[in-house]
Amino acid sequence: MRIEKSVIFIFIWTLLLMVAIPWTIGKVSSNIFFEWPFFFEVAIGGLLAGVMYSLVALGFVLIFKASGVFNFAQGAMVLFSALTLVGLNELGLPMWLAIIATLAVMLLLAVAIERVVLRSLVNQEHIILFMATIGITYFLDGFGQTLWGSEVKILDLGIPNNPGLYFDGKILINDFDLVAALIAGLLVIGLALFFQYTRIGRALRAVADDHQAALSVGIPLKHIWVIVWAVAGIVALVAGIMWGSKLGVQFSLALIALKALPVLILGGFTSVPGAIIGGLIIGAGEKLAEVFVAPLIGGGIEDWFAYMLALAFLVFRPQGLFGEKIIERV
Amino acid sequence: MADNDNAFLTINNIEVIYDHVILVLKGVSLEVPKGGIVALLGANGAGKSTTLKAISNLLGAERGDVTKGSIVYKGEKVHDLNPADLVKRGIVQVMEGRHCFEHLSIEENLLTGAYTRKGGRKAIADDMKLVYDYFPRLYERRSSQAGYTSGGEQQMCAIGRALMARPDMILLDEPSMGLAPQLVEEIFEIVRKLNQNEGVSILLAEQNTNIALKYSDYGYIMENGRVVMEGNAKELGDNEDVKEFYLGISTEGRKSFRDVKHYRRRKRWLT
Amino acid sequence: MESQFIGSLVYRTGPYAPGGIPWADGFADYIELLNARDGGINGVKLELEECDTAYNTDKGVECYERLKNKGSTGMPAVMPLSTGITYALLDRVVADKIPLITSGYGRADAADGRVFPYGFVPPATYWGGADIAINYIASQEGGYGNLKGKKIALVYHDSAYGKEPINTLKALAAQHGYEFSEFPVPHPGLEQKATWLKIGRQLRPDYVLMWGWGVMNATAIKEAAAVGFPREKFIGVWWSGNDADMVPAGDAAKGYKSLQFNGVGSDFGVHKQIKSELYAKGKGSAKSAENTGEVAYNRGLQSAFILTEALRTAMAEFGNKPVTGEQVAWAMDRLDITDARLKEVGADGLFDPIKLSCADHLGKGRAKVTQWDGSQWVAISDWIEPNSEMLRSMYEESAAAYAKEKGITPRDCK
Amino acid sequence: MLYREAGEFKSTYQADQAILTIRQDRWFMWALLAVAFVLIPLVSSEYWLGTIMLPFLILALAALGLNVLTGYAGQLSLGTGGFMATGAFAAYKLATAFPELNILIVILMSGAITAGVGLLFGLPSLRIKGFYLAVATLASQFFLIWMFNKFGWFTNYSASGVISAPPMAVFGDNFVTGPYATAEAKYLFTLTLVVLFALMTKNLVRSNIGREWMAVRDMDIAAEIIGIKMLPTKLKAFAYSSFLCGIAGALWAFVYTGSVEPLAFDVNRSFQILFMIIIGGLGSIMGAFLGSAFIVLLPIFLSNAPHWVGLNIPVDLISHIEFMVFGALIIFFLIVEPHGLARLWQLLKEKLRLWPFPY
Amino acid sequence: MYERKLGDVVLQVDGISLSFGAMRVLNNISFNVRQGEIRSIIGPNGAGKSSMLNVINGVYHPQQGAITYRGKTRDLMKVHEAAQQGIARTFQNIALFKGMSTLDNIMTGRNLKIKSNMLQQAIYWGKAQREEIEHRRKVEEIIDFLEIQAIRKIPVGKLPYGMQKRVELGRALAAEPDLLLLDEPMAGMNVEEKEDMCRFVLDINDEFGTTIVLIEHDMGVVMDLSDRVVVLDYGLQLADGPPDEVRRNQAVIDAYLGVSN
Ligand SMILES: Nc1ncnc2c1ncn2[C@@H]1O[C@H](COP(=O)(O)OP(=O)(O)OP(=O)(O)O)[C@@H](O)[C@H]1O
Ligand SMILES: Nc1ncnc2c1ncn2[C@@H]1O[C@H](COP(=O)(O)OP(=O)(O)OP(=O)(O)O)[C@@H](O)[C@H]1O
Ligand SMILES: [Mg+2]
Ligand SMILES: [Mg+2]
Repeated sequence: MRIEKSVIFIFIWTLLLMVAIPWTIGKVSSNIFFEWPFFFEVAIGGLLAGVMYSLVALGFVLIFKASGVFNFAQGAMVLFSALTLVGLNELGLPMWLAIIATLAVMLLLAVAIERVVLRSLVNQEHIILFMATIGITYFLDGFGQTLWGSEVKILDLGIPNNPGLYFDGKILINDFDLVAALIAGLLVIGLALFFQYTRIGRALRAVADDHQAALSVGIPLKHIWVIVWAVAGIVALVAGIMWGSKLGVQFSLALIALKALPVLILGGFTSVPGAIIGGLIIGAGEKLAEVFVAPLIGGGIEDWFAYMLALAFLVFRPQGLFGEKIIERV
Repeated sequence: MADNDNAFLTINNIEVIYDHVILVLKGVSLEVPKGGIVALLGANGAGKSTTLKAISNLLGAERGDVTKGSIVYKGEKVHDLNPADLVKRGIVQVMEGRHCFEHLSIEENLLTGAYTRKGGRKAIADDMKLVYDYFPRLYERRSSQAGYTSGGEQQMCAIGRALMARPDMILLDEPSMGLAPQLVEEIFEIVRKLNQNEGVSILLAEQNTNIALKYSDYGYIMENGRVVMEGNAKELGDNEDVKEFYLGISTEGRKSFRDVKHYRRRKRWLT
Repeated sequence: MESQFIGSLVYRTGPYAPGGIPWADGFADYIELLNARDGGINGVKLELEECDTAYNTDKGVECYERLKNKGSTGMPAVMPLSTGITYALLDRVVADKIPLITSGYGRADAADGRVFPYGFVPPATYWGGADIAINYIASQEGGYGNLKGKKIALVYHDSAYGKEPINTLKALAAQHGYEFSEFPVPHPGLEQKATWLKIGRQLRPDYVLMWGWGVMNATAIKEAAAVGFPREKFIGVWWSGNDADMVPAGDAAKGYKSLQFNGVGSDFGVHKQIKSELYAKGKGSAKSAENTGEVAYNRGLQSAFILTEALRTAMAEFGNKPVTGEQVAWAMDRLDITDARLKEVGADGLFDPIKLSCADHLGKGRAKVTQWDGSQWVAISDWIEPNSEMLRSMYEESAAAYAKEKGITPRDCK
Repeated sequence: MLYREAGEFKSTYQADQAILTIRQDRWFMWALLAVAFVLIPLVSSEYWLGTIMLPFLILALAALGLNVLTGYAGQLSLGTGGFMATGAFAAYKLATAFPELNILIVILMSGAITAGVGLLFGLPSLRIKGFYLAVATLASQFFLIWMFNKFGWFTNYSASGVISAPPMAVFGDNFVTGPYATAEAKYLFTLTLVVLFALMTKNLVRSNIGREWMAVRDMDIAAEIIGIKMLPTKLKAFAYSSFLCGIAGALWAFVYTGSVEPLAFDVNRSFQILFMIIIGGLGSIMGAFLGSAFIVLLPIFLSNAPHWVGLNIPVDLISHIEFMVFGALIIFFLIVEPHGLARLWQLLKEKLRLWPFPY
Repeated sequence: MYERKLGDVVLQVDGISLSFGAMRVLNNISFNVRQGEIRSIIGPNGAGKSSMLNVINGVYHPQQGAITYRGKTRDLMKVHEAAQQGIARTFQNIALFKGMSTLDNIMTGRNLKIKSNMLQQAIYWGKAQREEIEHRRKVEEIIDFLEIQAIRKIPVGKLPYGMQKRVELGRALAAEPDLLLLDEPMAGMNVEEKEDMCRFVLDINDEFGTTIVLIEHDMGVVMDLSDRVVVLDYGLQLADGPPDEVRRNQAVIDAYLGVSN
């Protein structure tokens, strides 16, 4: 990956502002409590929370990269995979077997989506494909709940969730978040390698540019799509496991997609590393804002702040930090 | 052309409909012999591109459908095969209007052309060198994003990309469009070379009738979704009507574009 | 004999289904119990129809309109089970003359029956709930006098519902001298790290109250654990005290407290009857008889109980046949659920007695404090009565403002 | 041939530029209007008028607004809910601050205020495009809802943050809001507004500004080269679109539900309206109505259907099946015709024109 | 050959250099265009011809050099300003508005001439309607002129390539430009269609006195039509002069024409 100068520039500015604004407000306003250890605690907490968003954003990136489809169903896939996993586990399958079985289910799902939906909509405009994924969302939400019910289910993989004190007990970090960050990191490295070192990676980008031309050079769209949707399904399962052990497996899991969207546009729709960097910036940014800025204006600003932050980045780089440049020419 | 045993590709009386309502091809039959170069001529909107897309099965992507007739390639009906399988079997199409992958660099574009190839990195690298030899301009621009290259460069890229698949048969849709005169000749020379050295069969839709007839063995003239005339390239080139309407040579020889009469209407074989 | 139609707006699907399912089961089971055991009320069979709102206001309105004219007399009362739907129905029920019964949610000022002839809020309101929570904290600290200088925080769902207790808590803060701070959590509340770092690491309050909903509850409890805030000092309103919210929080929920306007567990007569009349015969609504003790289930029972008692009262006046909404409203104005009556149905200790009047649409408004012991709720206090005097004037003030805005002339309750 | 345009010659450009150039279409439209204004109020129950037709019309208006922005001007937006909320709260503030204002004026003014807000949030569209813009417009969605929720001024400091419409009449005591408004009055009032705005929108899109919008949508750089200024053109689209959405929001809060909290206009509302225009047909006036009908009516139909045929299925199962069928139908219609129901309707007409020949 | 009298210089291109990153696309290019002439730009693929047009109508901003149009040396120009100054163009890769009909596409060409405001258009009465009809009349003239009556109401996306090129020309004409830039208007056409197109170009030039800058790869067309030809070769200016002179220029033959011409 070649990193442009402007990206580094924006990056440094972001870091500076993230430190400077809370610090200034802390100095100026008596309402706001600013202390370095606390600042770092919030920042680290934010970074780790951001990684959790990245997990979901990654699924979006994969599918967008491969077909130019904005997959609205990613949230539903997270829910569906988690429901299936817990449901199978409750049926008596040991956890490891349930995970394997769920992977198989996600693969089947990918095949079905390709067969039924994508194949018939080759070469359509992106917005149409987007709408089709909305159809998939409704279907999956209904299907998952018909199969497994709407009650809350517990998903416990035994990931520790204890407050740990670090740096002489000054900074509190949650073990669970560290585990999540580790997993997300591994996932990103794996996916980045997959895209970099296989010819599929290149083919995916070709498909995203022009379905018809991709067909004409012999790229088997259907295989590609099955692969990508299956990988996105796996990523959804990982996200489902992490978020599910945090929140319990319930319908609300589908809503985390909304937290992943700002991450997605900030990082760029087409970039795997972008999803992580975006997650880190959004996570840290929104937490710092909520803690150090929000009390001045009433609180609860996290959600729109994340979007506004992403918007601010887009004004400088309309394709996101690492997204592919939008080509416009006559 | 009479029934031919070494017919490589036979199209039998196909009908094509877009959007379930718009009938575009109304019974087109044609044949490409093994190792032949066949030209498909005709005015704008005659259905040349549609015919080519029907063969390579790219119609589906435009909501078009072959509703009647058959397409036989190497003795096998290929109507139901998807485009990727067709490429594997050796038919590759260069689409009209360039269709490069604009976010990929020229070199990456060429590499995607080799997607179905099994030969290993070495063979691909050799072919790439060959393409660059044909089009030195592409070599200069190899790391630019295709979306930012000039119209002619994109056209070269599209043709080069198709060559990377090592096809047995190429469907060329208006290869000369937007290319400099020198390059047009070169491209047709390349086509001829491929044909002669590697036995690649070629079906060519072209507006530049002059050069198309010069390089092909046989030609079909289409109008309004039907084939209205066919014959050896030589014969076609000598036909008075073809001369006047497709080659722009009237009995008095070539006229200046400045002197074209107003209100002269084209003769129609069909009305 | 014609049967009495009962329409029930439930949410067995959607993001809040985990809390909605037990309520709907409790409601349906109680109605079925009456049918199975007594053949309905006074010989009038009860016919229940559910409509799923998915906690969505649009759907709720559609459900209401769909059900309101069903049966021979229409829907006798509506319990929308959502603040949004409640607000959307406020005007409609007046025109349709159907009582709107919101138990433990909706507009607190509907306690003033003069302005809200068709609005009823027994057995408790949020404002009362806030007062009860402070009352409980005071008792823990050894009296209201010790509240001075204490820090009490409120974590709330940033919506109409979540904002309800704020005014009360502020008024009480002014009165008792505790420091009050608010922490809104944007809907749906999947992520609360920043909020809890502020609370647990910066403010470090003595008590935290919660007006949360759905997935927000479990997340809050987990985050409280993550910053090491003691769960014993963390008290939620009844909607933050469902079994379904504690389950995903796991160990972190142990010690967490919650207000409830009904008793907990299934050791009551009414449960025994439900088990023997319904579940033993394979007729219950819930997945299994074990689910019958969940607090949300008991709340459903209670709602059904209040409604059927009102039906009884109405029939006593208008005859033993299906009654209309208007007649039920008349009955609600005179609803009197006594201790004796509760004993009779096997619900003493499960529900609090309720006595309503034309002007008072609330009753005593009492609630208990319960604590999660890791697997179930345990009551740790008796019924606590809120400061009725202060609240009454707040209700009336707010109702008057509403009447002014809407151009309503309050009815005379003399 | 059941349907044809042959034999109808237009001798003036005016006739050729009429909205419906084919006689059958004109008849059809008049008949439709007659049904809408006369027949439906006569025969429909209160449930149909007040619970189905009203939200259908109001959401169709919002969809019309979004269709101008997304379907015609090509600016994908997910801020519709926020703009509807703006309309609702503006109407509330106006109606309570100036009780003597007529409801029509209140509604139009709230539309105008929303147009101003829309203008502001349209600014980033100059640089940001496509799905990036869609997600970026969520910023306005979340921000506006947060703002109305947070600042008591918008709700006249009501404790709960819920606004409710005072009773208001168009003239005399023809109440269209509040408890004494009849379903018929509400319906006819809304219908009139919606029809007028649909006509106005049609006029806009067939005039110069509409062509400019479409030009920007289809190829912005070429549009710019032929002299269309990006900023004013896009901003006009944002303003007009939010104008309509604002009015729809005001109608929703005042005429339909009578009282709302900001969450009634949350992001799901934005998605809902976007679905409508995609299913109905991007860049089509009729599409907004068809889409709204699809999204509003279908779920109601699906949840009622088992009852009608006498099946007794538990409500949760009905809901789940409803979701599945709804999703499947969306996919089905897209596969049949990706360009929406409006296009499907057109194709049907084309088939009729050729009938009885297949093509 | 015609002897045509050329008017004053309307457009002066002075030492233009344009690069994208390290890539030099135009290198010190200077030429002028006179009133009423047909000026061609030719050169191999990637020579920078289209880029030159983009510079002239303000899409690309050159790093060096100046452009003087109608006696005014322009500053950095916004894209939409070219149309206001009477410069219209067609594009190499067709840039029509795909979702709109032929009629609407051509009508957009008149956008600068429409004065009614949004409210009037919304009501569609009085001024807006009058204007609409008046411009429609003008557009119909163009449609007649280009002989595309039959496709008036068809969405341009469905038209065959050649027709689209014609519609694009119509859109440019609708603006009644003083200077018309045509980027390969005859690519992908057969001889007969080229003849039609040539006739249109000549008529536009004759009847309206429109100055035309033409890029074309068909040497027959270029040599027959143009008054003067400038030849670019990978950013360099190779030759500039009347067609006959250019045709004989050895450098041009080597770089571009090849032997057969
Ligand atoms: N996707 C489509 N939908 C509907 N009609 C189409 C579609 N594609 C092409 N057509 C129509 O089919 C006819 C034949 O088009 P085709 O592109 O095959 O012509 P062509 O001979 O290749 O012309 P050209 O020389 O201009 O490329 C045209 O009339 C065109 O309008
Ligand atoms: N926006 C851009 N960014 C980067 N490179 C560009 C850009 N525009 C043009 N170029 C490059 O400039 C060179 C000249 O392009 P241009 O389109 O002007 O060529 P042309 O002379 O029109 O060629 P053709 O006859 O093939 O159309 C090409 O090599 C192209 O890749
Ligand atoms: Mg073609
Ligand atoms: Mg060019």
